[in-house]
Amino acid sequence: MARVGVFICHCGTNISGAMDITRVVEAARKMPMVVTASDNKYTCSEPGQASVRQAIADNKLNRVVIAACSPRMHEPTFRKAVAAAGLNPYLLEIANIREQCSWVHAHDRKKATDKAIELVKIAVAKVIRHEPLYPREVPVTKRALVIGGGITGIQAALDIANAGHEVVLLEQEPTIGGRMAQLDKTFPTLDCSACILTPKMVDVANHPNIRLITYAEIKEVRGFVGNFKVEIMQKARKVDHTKCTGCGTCWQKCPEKSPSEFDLGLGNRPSIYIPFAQAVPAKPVIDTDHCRYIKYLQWVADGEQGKKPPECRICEKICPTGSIAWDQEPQTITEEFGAVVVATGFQVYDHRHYEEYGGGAYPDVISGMQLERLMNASGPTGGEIIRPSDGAHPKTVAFVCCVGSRDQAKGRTYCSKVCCMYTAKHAIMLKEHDPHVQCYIFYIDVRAGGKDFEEFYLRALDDAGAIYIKGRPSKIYQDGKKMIVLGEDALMGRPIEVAADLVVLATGMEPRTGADRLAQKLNISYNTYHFLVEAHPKLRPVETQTDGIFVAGACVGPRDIPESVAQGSAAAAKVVGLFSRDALVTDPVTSVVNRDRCIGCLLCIAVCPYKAIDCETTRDKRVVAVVNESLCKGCGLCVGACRPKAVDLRGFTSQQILEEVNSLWS
Amino acid sequence: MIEIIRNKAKEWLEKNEDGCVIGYERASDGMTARPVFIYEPHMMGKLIFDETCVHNLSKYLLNRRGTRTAVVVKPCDSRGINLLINEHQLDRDSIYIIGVVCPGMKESHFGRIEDHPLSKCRRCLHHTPAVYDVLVGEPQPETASHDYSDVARIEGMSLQERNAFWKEQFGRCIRCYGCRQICIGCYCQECFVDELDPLWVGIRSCPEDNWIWNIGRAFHLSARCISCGECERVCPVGIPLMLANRKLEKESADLFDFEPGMDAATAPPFATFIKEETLEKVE
Amino acid sequence: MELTYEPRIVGFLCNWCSYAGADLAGTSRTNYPANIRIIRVPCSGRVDPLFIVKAFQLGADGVLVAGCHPGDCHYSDGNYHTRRRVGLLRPFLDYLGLDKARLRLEWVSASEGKRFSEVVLSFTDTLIKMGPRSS
Amino acid sequence: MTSVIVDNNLHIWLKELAEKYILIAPVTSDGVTLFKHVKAPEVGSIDLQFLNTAVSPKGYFFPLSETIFSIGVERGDVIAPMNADAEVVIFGIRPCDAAGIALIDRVFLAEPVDISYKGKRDRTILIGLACNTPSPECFCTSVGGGPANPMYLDIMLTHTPSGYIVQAITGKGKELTPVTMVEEKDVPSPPTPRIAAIPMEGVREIMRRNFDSPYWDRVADRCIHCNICSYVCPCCYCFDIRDYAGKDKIDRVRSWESCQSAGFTRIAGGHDPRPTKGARLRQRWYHKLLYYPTLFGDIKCTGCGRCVRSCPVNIDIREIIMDVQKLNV
Repeated sequence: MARVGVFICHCGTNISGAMDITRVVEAARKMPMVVTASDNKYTCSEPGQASVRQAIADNKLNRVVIAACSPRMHEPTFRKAVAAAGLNPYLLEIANIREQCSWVHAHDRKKATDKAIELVKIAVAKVIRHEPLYPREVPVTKRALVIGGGITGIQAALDIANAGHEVVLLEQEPTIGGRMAQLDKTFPTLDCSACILTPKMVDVANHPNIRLITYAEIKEVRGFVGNFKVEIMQKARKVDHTKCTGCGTCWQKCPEKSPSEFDLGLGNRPSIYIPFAQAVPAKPVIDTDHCRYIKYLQWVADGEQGKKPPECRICEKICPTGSIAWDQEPQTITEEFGAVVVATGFQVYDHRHYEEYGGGAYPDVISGMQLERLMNASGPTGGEIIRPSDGAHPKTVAFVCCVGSRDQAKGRTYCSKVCCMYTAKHAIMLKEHDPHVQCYIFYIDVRAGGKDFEEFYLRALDDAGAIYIKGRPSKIYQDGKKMIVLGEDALMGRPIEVAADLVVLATGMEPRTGADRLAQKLNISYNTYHFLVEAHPKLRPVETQTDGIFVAGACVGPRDIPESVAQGSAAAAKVVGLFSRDALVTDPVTSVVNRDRCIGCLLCIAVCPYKAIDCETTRDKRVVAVVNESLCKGCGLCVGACRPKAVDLRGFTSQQILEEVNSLWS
Repeated sequence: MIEIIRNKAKEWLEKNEDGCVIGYERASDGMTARPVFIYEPHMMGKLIFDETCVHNLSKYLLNRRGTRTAVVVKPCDSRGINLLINEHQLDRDSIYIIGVVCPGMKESHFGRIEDHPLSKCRRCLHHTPAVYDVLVGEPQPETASHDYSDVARIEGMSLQERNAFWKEQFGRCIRCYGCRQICIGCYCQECFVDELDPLWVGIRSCPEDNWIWNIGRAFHLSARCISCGECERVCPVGIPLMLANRKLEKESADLFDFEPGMDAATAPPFATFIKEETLEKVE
Repeated sequence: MELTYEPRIVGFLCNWCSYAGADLAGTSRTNYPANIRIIRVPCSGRVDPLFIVKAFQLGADGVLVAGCHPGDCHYSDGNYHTRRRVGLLRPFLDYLGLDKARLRLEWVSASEGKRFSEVVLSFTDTLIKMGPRSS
Repeated sequence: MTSVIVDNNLHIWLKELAEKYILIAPVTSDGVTLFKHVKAPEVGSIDLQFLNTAVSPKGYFFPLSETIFSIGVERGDVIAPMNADAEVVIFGIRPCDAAGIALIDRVFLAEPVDISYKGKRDRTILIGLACNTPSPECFCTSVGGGPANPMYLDIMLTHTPSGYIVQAITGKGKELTPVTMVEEKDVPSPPTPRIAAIPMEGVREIMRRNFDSPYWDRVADRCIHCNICSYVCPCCYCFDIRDYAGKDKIDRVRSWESCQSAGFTRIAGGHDPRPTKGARLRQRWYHKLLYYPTLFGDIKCTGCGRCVRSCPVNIDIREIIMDVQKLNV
C-alpha cells in the first residue's frame, strides 16, 4: 500500500507569489494514498531536505512527490534526499509547478493554483505506480581500439597508451601516417610534415602498450560500452612479418611496377612494396593485383587460358629470411575492447567530377595533394617541380580554390577549411623553389580564420606576389602547351583568361569511402556527406550517441592538423576517463519484456535505435524479445510500437502514463 | 478446378501423414461453405470451392504452428500469410499453400446466397494469390486502381455527421470479439482490451468503451489489414468495420506507399521511416 | 459557445527537447494559457497512440504531442516514428468524427521556449474557437 | 370469435404504449434488426415483418454491462444502483425469446434472488408476435417450443391478413389490452408453419457417456472461440464481475462473458481447467443439453437458431445433436 508524502515548495516567492499554496496543500491532502502534505520555503535547501527526510521517517512514507522546480533542475538533488531517508531514489516524482506553472501563469492566480493542483495530482497518480529501481554495474575492459592510423589516430593511441592502457591501432593501409605523411610542408609554420609526423609513427611502433594492426579492416562490432567484441579482418600481405626484417632487397628487385597510390599516380612502385621510405611498419606487402607470380597462379587456376604470365618469384628467391608467404590468406582476429575511437580521416575530393576542368583528362591539371608530392624531396620527382605532361618547369601556375567544396552544383555545400591555406602555402613554396614562377589564385573567399593564418595569406599575397582573382573559373582547356583557365574577375566584373603551364585544383576534403559502412557497424550516425555525427556539435564534440564510441579528426568534418591532433587527444581523454572506473553504472530506466505477453513479432527490434533488443526461444517454443539493459537507453520507442503491450519502460510504464491521464478526469 | 485442389491436397497429405489440410466443405445448410480440417487423404472428396468460400483460412495456421499444414487460400487470404511470415509467426517451409485464383465471392448467409458479390470483392485489386506453392486457375490481371468510394462517402460527411455515424455504428457493438477472433492480424497472447493492469479500455461494454476498443482494434491493424473482410462478415450486429480499416489502408498507402501482405519481406511502415518524409498531413 | 469555456489540453512532451523548451518558456517568463497539462515522456516515440485515444475518450479537448525537431532526437530516430504514428492516427480520428485540429504534433527544441508558448497559445485559441467537443 | 386489432389501431396503440411506457420494439436499420427503445413510433419505424432480431432481448433484463452496486470511497457505504421505476413494454418478442427469458428466470429468480434482474423483470410486459415465416435455422419445435407458443408472454399477437389476433395471456396482459381498439371478429388463425424437427432422443444419456470423446476437439477445429454464439443466445447468462475505482465510488460491474472465450475459467495461478477450444465448446453444449436439464428439467435452448445463423464458421447445434446420437460409447 503506497503512502505518499507531498511537499510543495514556495521557492521563495517564485512559486508562492503566483498561486495560493495553502489551497494546493489542502487539495494534495485529499488525493488518493496521500498521508501527508506540507509546504516549504526552499525544499532544495538543507533544512528543506531535512524536513522531507523527517516527514518520510515520521509518516513511514514509501512514495514522495515534490512540487517545485523542473525535474531537470533538482531531480538528482531530491533523489539523494529520498535515498538518504532510506527510500529507493526512484520512488520520487516531481511536479513541475515553477517553470511550467508559476512562472508562466503569474497573470492568473486562480488558474495557476488550479493547474498546480492538477500537476500534483498527475505526479501522485504516477508515483503510486513507481517501483523501486536499481542501477546495474557492468565491468569495463580497459583496452581501447583506435580505428585509423593518421595523425589523429596516432595521437589518440599514444595518449591512451601513455595513460597506461592497452591500445590496438587499426589501419587499413599497409602503413600508418595517413594523409599527413603525404604532405610536404605544413601551414602556417612551413615546418616539414614528415619531420614532425614520423617520430610519432615510430613511437607508436615501439610503444609497449600499443599493438599496431595495419592492412586490416573492421568486420563486425558487437557489445556495448566497456564490453565491445570486435572482429578485425587482416588482409593477406603474402609476407610473414614475423620473419621479415624490412631489409628492402625485395622491393628493390621486384620487376613489376605500377602507379603508386601514395604518390597519387605521379610515380611508380614495385608490386612488393612499402608505401614510402619511413613507413611503419617498414615491412612490405605484396600487391596481389599486380604481382606477376600471383597473376601466374591465377592463370593456372583459370585452366591456363590465354598468355602465360612469367612465373617471377624473384622476391622469394632473394629474400634472406624466407618471409614470402604465397599461401597467406586473410585472417579474422577477434578482440575485446572497452572503448573505440574512430579516426578514419578523409580523402581528397576526386576532381574528375569536374568535367569543365577536364574531368581529370589533362595531365597538367593536378590536385593540391599531387603538388605536395611533386614538391616533396622524397616524392616521385625528388622535389623537383615539373609538369607531369612534359617535365617542363612551370612558370605560370593557376590555382582554383573550392574544388569539391562550397559547390552546390556538385552536391558539396560545405567548406573544406584547409584549401585556402594550403593554396597560399603552395604559392609561397613555388616562389621559394623558383623565383620566376607567377601564381594566379582563383578564389571565392579567402578564409584565414586561425592562428597566424591571415599573416600567412598576406605572405602569399605580398612576398610571393600571388595574384588573387575572385571568382570560380568556368572552364579549363588545353591550348598547345598551355592550360587556359577561363573565369570572371568578380571584383572587376570582367571576364579573365589565364594561360598557365600548370593548374592546381585546391580539392576539398571528403570522408573516406566506406565511412558510412563502418558507422553502420558501430551503430553511430553520419550525415549526407558520410561525415560522422558527434553526440553534440558544441558540448560533446568527440562523443557519439553510442556510449563508448568516440570520433575524432577529419572523419567528423574538415579539420586541419592541430584540430585533428587536439581531437585525438580529446577522444583519448574521454577514453581514459571511462577507463578510470572499474565498472559502469547503468541507468535502470530501461525497457523490460513481459515474456508471457510477447508474441515475437519483433517490431521492437526494428524500431530500437540502439540494437538493444534481441530475441530468444522460450521453453514452450515461443520466440520472444529480450532487452539488453546495458544497451537500452530508455527511449521507449519499442514500447510505443508494441501492440500486445509486452514491452514496458521502467519509470515510464504504460500503467503510469495512463494513470497520469486518468488522474486529470478523476 | 476443385479436382485440382483435391488432387494437390491429396498428394501433399500422402507425403505428410502427420499433416492437415485446411480447406472448405459444404455447410450444414447444404448450400454455403465452411472450413474443414482433413487429416486422411481419402476424405479429400469433402473439399469444395465455390463462390461461398468466404472464410480466410490462413488464420487457422496460427493454431497449427510447428506442424505441417496445407491450406487453400484466396488472394486476400494469401496476403495474410505474407503478413504472418513478415511478423515472424509462420515458418514458410512448414506450410503448403494451395492458392486459388479468385472469381470473387458472393454475399452469402446461412441458408441464403445473394446473387451480388461481397463488397470487398467488388473492390478487390488482386485476383491472383500473392504467395502459393501451387496455383489453381489462370493468373488474372490486377484491377488497375483502388475504389475508395465507400471511404470517400464518409469523408464527404461533416464532422458531426461522421461523429454521429460512428457513434451509432460502434454503439451497437456487443463486444463479442468475433472481429478479433476471426482476424488474421489479431494473435496477441492477451488483447489490450482484456488487460486489467493497466486498464486500456474501461470495464464496461458501454458506448465510450466500445469507441476506444474499436479504434484500438482498427489502429492495431493499420498497415496490416489485408482486407479479407472477415471482421465485417462475422459481426453479428453488422458494424461496417472494413469502412474503418479501409480508411487506414488508404491513408497508409498515401502516407507510406505501403500495401500490406504483398510480400513477406518489406518492412511495414511502423518498423521504419524516411528521414526526409514530411507527412504534410501532420505538419 | 459560452465565454467560460476552458479547453483541456493533454501534452505529451519529450524530456530532452520539448519539456526543456517548456521549462525555458518558464525561465524566460513567457506567459501562455493555463489550459495544458504536461505529461513528461522520455521521447515522443514513447507515446502509444492509445494514450492519445484514451485522453480523448476521457474528454480531452486537445492533445499535443511534442518532440525534438526531425534529426535532433536525443535517441536519433524517435520522432521519425512518432511522426508516422501520429501521422496515421490523426486523419483516422478525423474520419471517426474527431476534428484533426484537436490532435497536434509539434517539434519544439530545448531552445524554443517562446515557440512552445506560441504553440500552446495558438492551440488553445483554436480549441476555444472550435468550442466543446460534440459528444 | 377472436379479438383482433387492425393495423392502424395497432399503430395508435403503439403510440399510446410509447407514451406510457418505455417501448422496446424491433427496429431495422443498416440491414440489422435489433430491439430498440422507440420513443415515438411512426408507421414503419417498428419492423413488423422481421424474422428475428440479431441479438435476443435478454439484455433488457440482464444487460451487457451493469453496475450491481457501488461503494463510497469516503465512508465505505454501499450504494445500491438506481432502479429506474419506469415500466417497460417489449413489443414483438418472439415465442422463442420469451422462452429464453423464462430459462434465465430459473437461475436469476431462484434464491438468492438477483435484485436488479428481478426489478427489471417485474417492471416489464412482454407482447409477443407469433412466427408466420420461420428461418431455415429455426428449430423451436424440437426443444419444446413453437412458432405460436404463447407461454411466457403477457400478450400474444398473431398477424393475419385482416389484422392482428390479440390473446391476453396473463393478468398484466389483460389490463394492457386496448379493449376499445379491439374488435371481436371471426378470423381464422393462420396455419402454424412447418419447422423441421430434429431427433432429441437419448441425447442426455449419450452425452453423459461421451464426455471424453475425441469428437469435441474435432468439431472445435474450425471454432475461432469468439463469443458470438453465447452473446446472441436468448438463454446464455454467463457473466464476469469487475470492480472499477472511480472518483468518489468504486463500482462493481457485471458484464456478459462467454464460456467460449479463452481464460473464462482461468483461475489464480494461471491454471485453466478448460484450456482447449474443444473443452470450451463441449462445455457450452453440455450446459445446454445436460447440466441445465438435469437441474431444471428443460433443455437450455429455445431453438431460435441465432447461434446457427451467426456462427462465423457454421458450428450448427442441430448438427451436433445429430452427430452426438451417432457417438456410441
